[in-house]
Amino acid sequence: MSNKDIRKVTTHISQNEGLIFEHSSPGKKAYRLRELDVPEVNSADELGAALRQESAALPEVSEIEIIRHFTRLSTWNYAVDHGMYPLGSCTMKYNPRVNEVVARLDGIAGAHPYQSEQISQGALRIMKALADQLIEITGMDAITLQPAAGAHGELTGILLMRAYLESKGNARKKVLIPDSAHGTNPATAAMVGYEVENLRSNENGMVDLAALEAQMNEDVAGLMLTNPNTLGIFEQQIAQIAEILHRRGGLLYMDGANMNALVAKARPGDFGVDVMHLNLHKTFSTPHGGGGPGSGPVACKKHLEPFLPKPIVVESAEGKLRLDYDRPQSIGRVRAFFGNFGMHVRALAYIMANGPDGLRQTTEDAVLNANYLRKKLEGTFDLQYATPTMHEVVFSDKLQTKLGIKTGDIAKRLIDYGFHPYTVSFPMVVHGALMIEPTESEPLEELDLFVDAMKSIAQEAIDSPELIKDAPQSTRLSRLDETAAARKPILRWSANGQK
Amino acid sequence: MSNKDIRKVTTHISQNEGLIFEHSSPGKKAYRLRELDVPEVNSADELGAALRQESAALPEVSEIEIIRHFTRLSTWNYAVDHGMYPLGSCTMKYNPRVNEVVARLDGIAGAHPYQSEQISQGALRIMKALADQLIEITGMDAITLQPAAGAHGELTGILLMRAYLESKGNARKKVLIPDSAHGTNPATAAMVGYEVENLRSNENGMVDLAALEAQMNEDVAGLMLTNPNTLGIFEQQIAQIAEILHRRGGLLYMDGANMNALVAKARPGDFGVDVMHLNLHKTFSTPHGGGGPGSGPVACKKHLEPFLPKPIVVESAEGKLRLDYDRPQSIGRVRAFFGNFGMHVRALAYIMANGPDGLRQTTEDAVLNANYLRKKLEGTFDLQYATPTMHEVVFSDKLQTKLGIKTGDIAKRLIDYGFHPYTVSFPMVVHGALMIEPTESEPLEELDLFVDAMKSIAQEAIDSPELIKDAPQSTRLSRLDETAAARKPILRWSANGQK
Amino acid sequence: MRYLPKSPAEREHMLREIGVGSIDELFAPIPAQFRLTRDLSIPRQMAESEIVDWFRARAAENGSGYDILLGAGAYNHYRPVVIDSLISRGEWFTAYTPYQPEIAQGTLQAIFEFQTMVCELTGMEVANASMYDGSTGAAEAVMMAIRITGRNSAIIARSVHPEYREVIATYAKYQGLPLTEVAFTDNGRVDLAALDAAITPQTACVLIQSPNFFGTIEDVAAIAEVVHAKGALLVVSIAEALSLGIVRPPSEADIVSLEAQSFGVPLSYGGPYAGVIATREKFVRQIPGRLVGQTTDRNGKRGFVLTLSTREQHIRREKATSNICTNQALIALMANIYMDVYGRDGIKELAMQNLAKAAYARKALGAKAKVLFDGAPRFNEFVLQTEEDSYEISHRLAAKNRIIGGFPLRKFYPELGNAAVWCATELTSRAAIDAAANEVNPAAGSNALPAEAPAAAISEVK
Amino acid sequence: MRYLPKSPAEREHMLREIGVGSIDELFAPIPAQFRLTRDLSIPRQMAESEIVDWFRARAAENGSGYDILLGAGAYNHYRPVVIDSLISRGEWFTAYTPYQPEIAQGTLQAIFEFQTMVCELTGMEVANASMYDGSTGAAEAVMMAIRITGRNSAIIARSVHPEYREVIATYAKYQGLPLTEVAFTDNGRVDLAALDAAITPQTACVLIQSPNFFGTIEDVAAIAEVVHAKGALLVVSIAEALSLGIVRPPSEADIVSLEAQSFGVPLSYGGPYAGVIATREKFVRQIPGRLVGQTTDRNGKRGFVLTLSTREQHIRREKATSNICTNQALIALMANIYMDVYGRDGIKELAMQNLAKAAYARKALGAKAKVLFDGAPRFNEFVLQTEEDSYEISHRLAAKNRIIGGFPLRKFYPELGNAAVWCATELTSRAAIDAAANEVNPAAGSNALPAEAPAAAISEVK
Ligand SMILES: Cc1ncc(COP(=O)(O)O)c(C=O)c1O
Ligand SMILES: Cc1ncc(COP(=O)(O)O)c(C=O)c1O
Repeated sequence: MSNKDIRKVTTHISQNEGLIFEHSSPGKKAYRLRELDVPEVNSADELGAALRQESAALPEVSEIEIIRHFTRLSTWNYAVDHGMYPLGSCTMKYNPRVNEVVARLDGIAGAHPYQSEQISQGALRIMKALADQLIEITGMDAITLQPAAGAHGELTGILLMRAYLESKGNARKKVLIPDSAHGTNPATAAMVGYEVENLRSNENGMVDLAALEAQMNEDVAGLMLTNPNTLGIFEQQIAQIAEILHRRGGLLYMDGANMNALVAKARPGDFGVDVMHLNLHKTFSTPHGGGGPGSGPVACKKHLEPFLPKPIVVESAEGKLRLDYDRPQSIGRVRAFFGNFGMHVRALAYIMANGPDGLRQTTEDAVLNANYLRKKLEGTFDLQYATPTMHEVVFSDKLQTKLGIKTGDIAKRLIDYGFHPYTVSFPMVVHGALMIEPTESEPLEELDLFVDAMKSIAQEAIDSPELIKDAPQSTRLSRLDETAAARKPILRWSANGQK
Repeated sequence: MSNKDIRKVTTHISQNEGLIFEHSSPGKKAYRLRELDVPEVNSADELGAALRQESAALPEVSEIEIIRHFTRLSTWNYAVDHGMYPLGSCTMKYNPRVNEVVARLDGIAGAHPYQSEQISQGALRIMKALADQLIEITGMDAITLQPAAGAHGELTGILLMRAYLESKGNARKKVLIPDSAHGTNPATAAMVGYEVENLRSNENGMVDLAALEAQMNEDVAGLMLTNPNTLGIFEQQIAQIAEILHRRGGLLYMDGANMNALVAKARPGDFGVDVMHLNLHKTFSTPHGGGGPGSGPVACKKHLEPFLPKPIVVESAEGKLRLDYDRPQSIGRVRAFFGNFGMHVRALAYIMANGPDGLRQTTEDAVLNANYLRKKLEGTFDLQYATPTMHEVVFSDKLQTKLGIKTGDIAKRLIDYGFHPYTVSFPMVVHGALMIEPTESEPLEELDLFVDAMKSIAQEAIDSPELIKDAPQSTRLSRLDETAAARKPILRWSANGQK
Repeated sequence: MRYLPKSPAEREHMLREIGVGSIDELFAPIPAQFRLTRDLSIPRQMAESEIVDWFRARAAENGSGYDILLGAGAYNHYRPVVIDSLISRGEWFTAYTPYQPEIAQGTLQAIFEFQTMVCELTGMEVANASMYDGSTGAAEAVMMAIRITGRNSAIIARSVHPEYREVIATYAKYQGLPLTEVAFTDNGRVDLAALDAAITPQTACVLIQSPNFFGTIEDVAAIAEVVHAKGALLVVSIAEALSLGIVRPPSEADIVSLEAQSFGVPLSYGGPYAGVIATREKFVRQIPGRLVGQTTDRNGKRGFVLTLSTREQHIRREKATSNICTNQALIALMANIYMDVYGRDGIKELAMQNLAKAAYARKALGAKAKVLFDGAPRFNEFVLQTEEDSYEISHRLAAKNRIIGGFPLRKFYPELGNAAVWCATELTSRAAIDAAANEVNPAAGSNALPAEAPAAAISEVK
Repeated sequence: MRYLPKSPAEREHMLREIGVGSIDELFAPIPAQFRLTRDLSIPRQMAESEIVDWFRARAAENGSGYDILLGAGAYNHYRPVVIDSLISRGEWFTAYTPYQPEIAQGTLQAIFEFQTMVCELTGMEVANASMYDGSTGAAEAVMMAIRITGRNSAIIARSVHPEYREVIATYAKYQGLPLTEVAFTDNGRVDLAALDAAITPQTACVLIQSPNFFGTIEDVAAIAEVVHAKGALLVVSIAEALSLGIVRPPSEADIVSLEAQSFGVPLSYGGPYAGVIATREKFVRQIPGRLVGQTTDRNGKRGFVLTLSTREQHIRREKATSNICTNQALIALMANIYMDVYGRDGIKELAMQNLAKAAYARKALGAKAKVLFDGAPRFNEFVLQTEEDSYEISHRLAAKNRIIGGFPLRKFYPELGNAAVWCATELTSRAAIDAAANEVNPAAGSNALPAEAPAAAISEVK
């Protein structure tokens, strides 16, 4: 194995660790309860037939074993804290530590969602402040913080569209979705009872206006558009797109997953968007957590406001905040309580840390980083669209496929080079996509290492393709058999099972 | 490299990382100051000639670079949280997380050492509670929490001895120290102006009573004894030892580094010790922190109490606490303020979590673990003394030296097997010592892996000694050249220097 | 800006390399009229210490240190400190969904463990990685039942958390899925006869909650019998996961939707929490969300991967089982750690303590006002009916005793009059319960419950 | 016990393997009469939540949220949150001294960086890994000077922190090292003439502090000239490390002993803090404590190791440069991170803010009482002489304004009458200073300082 060009990583010892169940032994404990200050009760008397007969076979371990277990496991993960994590569309930016601190303050982390408004003014103020600032950032008129993630925001947004159209007398049947869209878009439309109609891209990787004109009609509720789209391309004809939709009574939904390209530089509310969601876990720095929690606020224009989920935080003249449930046209709730409040706290802390100038510089750096990578890597990798891109760039594996190397292989080889791979094979409009989003959080040094790694892999594709096909070779485990996993799924551990 | 027997670790990618200075670029920042709410001043006017002309060349980096830097660096360290850390004499036990939480509570971490006693009652209570409980645990009469570590405790303790003897009219000239003692013991005696006289061990690895009788005289201030000693052996003739010393007006100092073998099972105050130190960072679970902070309280008998450093926390009849500085015979201060208070907090939390039964079980498990290892490894490694051992066991490399393999080599090979090595070449009374202290924190599973690793290495010494001499091979760096480091020391980074 | 790792010189260098004269050129694709030429009107950049101060001030407005006698879907349990200590490692919280298993085995193995524990607790055979929360999980469970059965309506017990019911209604409304409600009886349980009558051949599922919103434990077996007899599925929603430590698991259910908040997740004014859906193996291909499965690498070593992803939106798009993508992984990790801390015995003992506290509270408050729904077992909640308005009582308790009282039911169950659902957990002190008892009906005089067990003697450390 | 990873069955198994019948047999080496046969009389085992509650109660007794106008060797600076976030990784805080460099490069590299930064700040050529604190560091520096010069007495300025002087005295007393004190003049600085007179051929070193205990910055160059002229060494102790951001480094010193507490270390009622000794390269073999040096591995890769350990106790035993073993590594790591956060410009700007706050405070309080030692520059502390007893003022301030006032000097400097040393840092608000000014001499009426600069408008986030 010739890894002389690998400058970013070295191999080092890494602890093995079994499943936590495999450490269990009867009588080990990691807890001690307080002494009971009330009389004990007889559980059989209390519960009768509802008494549990057999204890759940949870592991029996001590505290140090728990610490070691999750410490060891953690060291097997790659993370933003380790280095560049250029998953396109995911905006893997730095997660500021002060966010974590303020979200854990007693009066914040310990607040019960049903405690009275009198003693919830702090929580309500946080939600109100965040709502106000997100409205200013998006240029929209109103917002709900209730959705728990991007897809949940989409659901909420399309429900708003539907409710609005119904109030106009016709919910319509279809939603148009570009072929470059994220899978959550069609899945969402379907959940709201809409048929999905594909809208093709033009040769510049943008919405094909003629196709849109042709497909837009009274059956179409609207268009779900990501802008910049998943190719990283700003839809330059956004005004015309909105106009076509609006002219025929449709609405423009914007998937705001890519707002990291726009914050403080352009506002969807200014370019015709009716309703959109934000991903606080992308643009606003709340951590991805290995797959959540996120938060997907939905902002809309005045005409959709009556339909927002309830409750909404409102402020009295004297500055007292309360929850307004009296919203007769509301689509109802999309989640119990008020959404992922802890993420609201973090997103607000991020906005406060940045201010207007910081947010602008952030967006500029995100776009700068992506364009730097594009410039350095074009030629080495095929660029399907010549159109300028914003915060991410999508290459194709066209040049490498000829050598038998696919985007997924290159991704695995990047692991050996010390990077988390880009997003693989998405968007589907690009052949074997390599979707790269560095975000603003990458130093020049890290970008240059990435460029070197990618170029080096491209060279390996020519010189020693087997290196790539056997990648990764420097990890604890080699490539995993996903087919076998799906063929005969083993989804839980069992004592007398597999080891 | 035949590593088939290595079950505890695998290699995995590990991020490279330069010195923080190597990331510096002018204008990068990780801070933002508050706006000044008072008039700015002209620093030249304020400071005149005292104004600094050239800024200190501290690195200029952003917050994410700091997070990545110290995260990456951290992953190069082995730690208790990774696995067994059997450094003999160091008591690398579990560091409970609740200790860290309570030490960081605002009113505790934010307390100024000179705030008035009225608003320091909580801090004083913590010190008083810890003092009381350590007195009960040691069986001594009085204590100071001021010393910052074990060696600092030794210094304090020997100063107490000296002050006491001086008060009796003769400070005496020498301190006896067994050949098995830790280096801090003689270094300490020297710092207090005593000559060090070596006391040899008998064939059982204990103090040679006859030698003690012979060496003890009116010139000898006392004996610094570690008990159990650094061989893990309890000095069975401790009563006689104390008697010999006391009979001739000397004092018995106990180095309490090995109290993990005794807590709740035997008390130094009961077996004749006059003064001793504790290592809160060993026995009482405060973290070692990569080399401190520790805390080294010194407990003593009544006759030494007047000489303790000042201040001492005292309690009034109404339960109000205050600092007593009025101690005319005190040796004075050994440290500003009140010692490593944050470590007092942690040690107290540990004692509270354990209670009498927990502490006893802890000690029993520590001794059980060490004896289990001894049993499993004797035969494979040479045991210089047949005497039973307590919380640690010291083998020698006698069997392996014949094959050209030394304790230091075995230690390096253990790293490949996924363990932190034992303490190498100490105590000096054992030829090529392998000093192993598992502590109570090791599960049986981890002990068995250690035994297998040690046996496997012993076999390698026979079959393939080069494996051992080239170890470690699975780490980021191979063996480091310590000779070169000392020959031409490079003790700081410089911009136009070495890279 | 302190998070940005670039110096001015580096920015200049990069622009030169790209071949543009200024950063503005990179924003040229945005039509000029849409480019923002002013500062956003948001607060200026703040120092870290200012941010901390601002949130501390908000936290203080929320008031902390109250005794909480309120549950209603969000439970105040002690959170072992190891949870935050562990999840604060960047390797956990700054990683993405484990798409690249070779460098995400930590997350994958942890989810696999979580799935196992949820199966153990609920008596189900498979569980997913997580859903947003209990309310959306319940809605997704209903949709799952619809997919499985091919039927298109659902019955929801009126004793299910009202906000869960609202969420289900929102999800169902625009998909043309009729929902009907089934009532509860005098003992707070689902009215079996009414249920039997309500199920039609179009009923895909019946969704109940146990312990239900009143704290009453449903007779799951009996309900299952009725439901299954009509070919419908039974979905059991569980908002108080800790109940499973001592309460019979709903093994007769077809789908269980669990809210895991009780397992070490901060109340955090309602979120983030974590839902999870568990079901029978035969339904696994209809489950929404992520699933982690065991497999091997090329050398035969055990490893874990995301699996059965053909159910999911990124593969199946509009035909996916759900649109869910980001879920609540880090919260599921908290729950995993929590279950490890308590383990087999601890979870039971802890549940026993909740049972005892709630029994005491029921007696203490019941001596002053009327406890509803006697006649069926409860876990750590119960309903108290008072003369006085429930909100008044809560306000008085908060102001006078720094106690957060029960959840007033009037808004959702006007038929119950002045009633509220109260909760006692292991963190509820006897003193707080006694104080609350004295306030729920001051006219009745001071609490007269005999002190059967003396307050446990917590050794004074001094 | 929840920290112990053994089940009863495992303990039995191990005893069997060892070949003993019971655990007691393993304790047989302890003579029977010394074996404890009772429980220790300490509080019973407590639940984690009880421990947290107990310490919260203690924390509350200490009172938090006070404005601190007190320094005197322990400074209240803002601690960037990344510090605790990073040092809380087990890899940092649960590791030992880096004896095995191949698995301790993290700790070693961090110390190497710390040594470099300390050199940069102090103007010295080498620095060690850390000492216990500033007071013991000062004592060790004196002993180091004695070893270097072969002389055996030392002169300590009276303006050095009184507790540091006490520590030095304790260290020196029993080694027969005579110490003498040198006075300060009207401007608070060392009396140069007196110093010149005091130095004898047996004077190994002169130890001063700058800024000294009164906050006054010494004229290090002038002092160095006097000291060096007599062949003695100059040791400079620095208790307020942040001063180095704006104050000329003591480059003329031979040894600098720095207390690094200001650099991100919590006040924590006096410790743990971290001292560090820096000196010239030629004296490196006399430095106490750990040193990390750069080297290479067998493949020529850069790495770091503990070095020059022949100075240390574990090799040199009674001939070692010091008995120090465990030092304050984790605290030095905090300081390293702190210096990275502020960096070249930040440390200066932050020092400027301290300068401005203290200047304001000096004016505000000076309008009501007498500021001593005018005529020499100060950093963030100054001495205020009042009519009223300093303790009375402090008590009133604490009770009435939740302000912690200056350190009363009477105990150590009776000659100064009712004087106290006050401190203002970047965390001291103008409002607190104004409030304090109004209290130091209530008779003088309300503060009349004109509001030259308006209080900075912190954007209201609402
Ligand atoms: C373009 C786009 N839309 C929607 C989503 C879904 O967001 P979430 O994962 O928060 O549900 C994603 C997430 O990756 C996305 O990239
Ligand atoms: C036996 C013994 N004595 C003394 C010490 C010194 O303790 P410290 O490092 O806390 O100064 C040690 C530390 O390793 C030791 O093992």
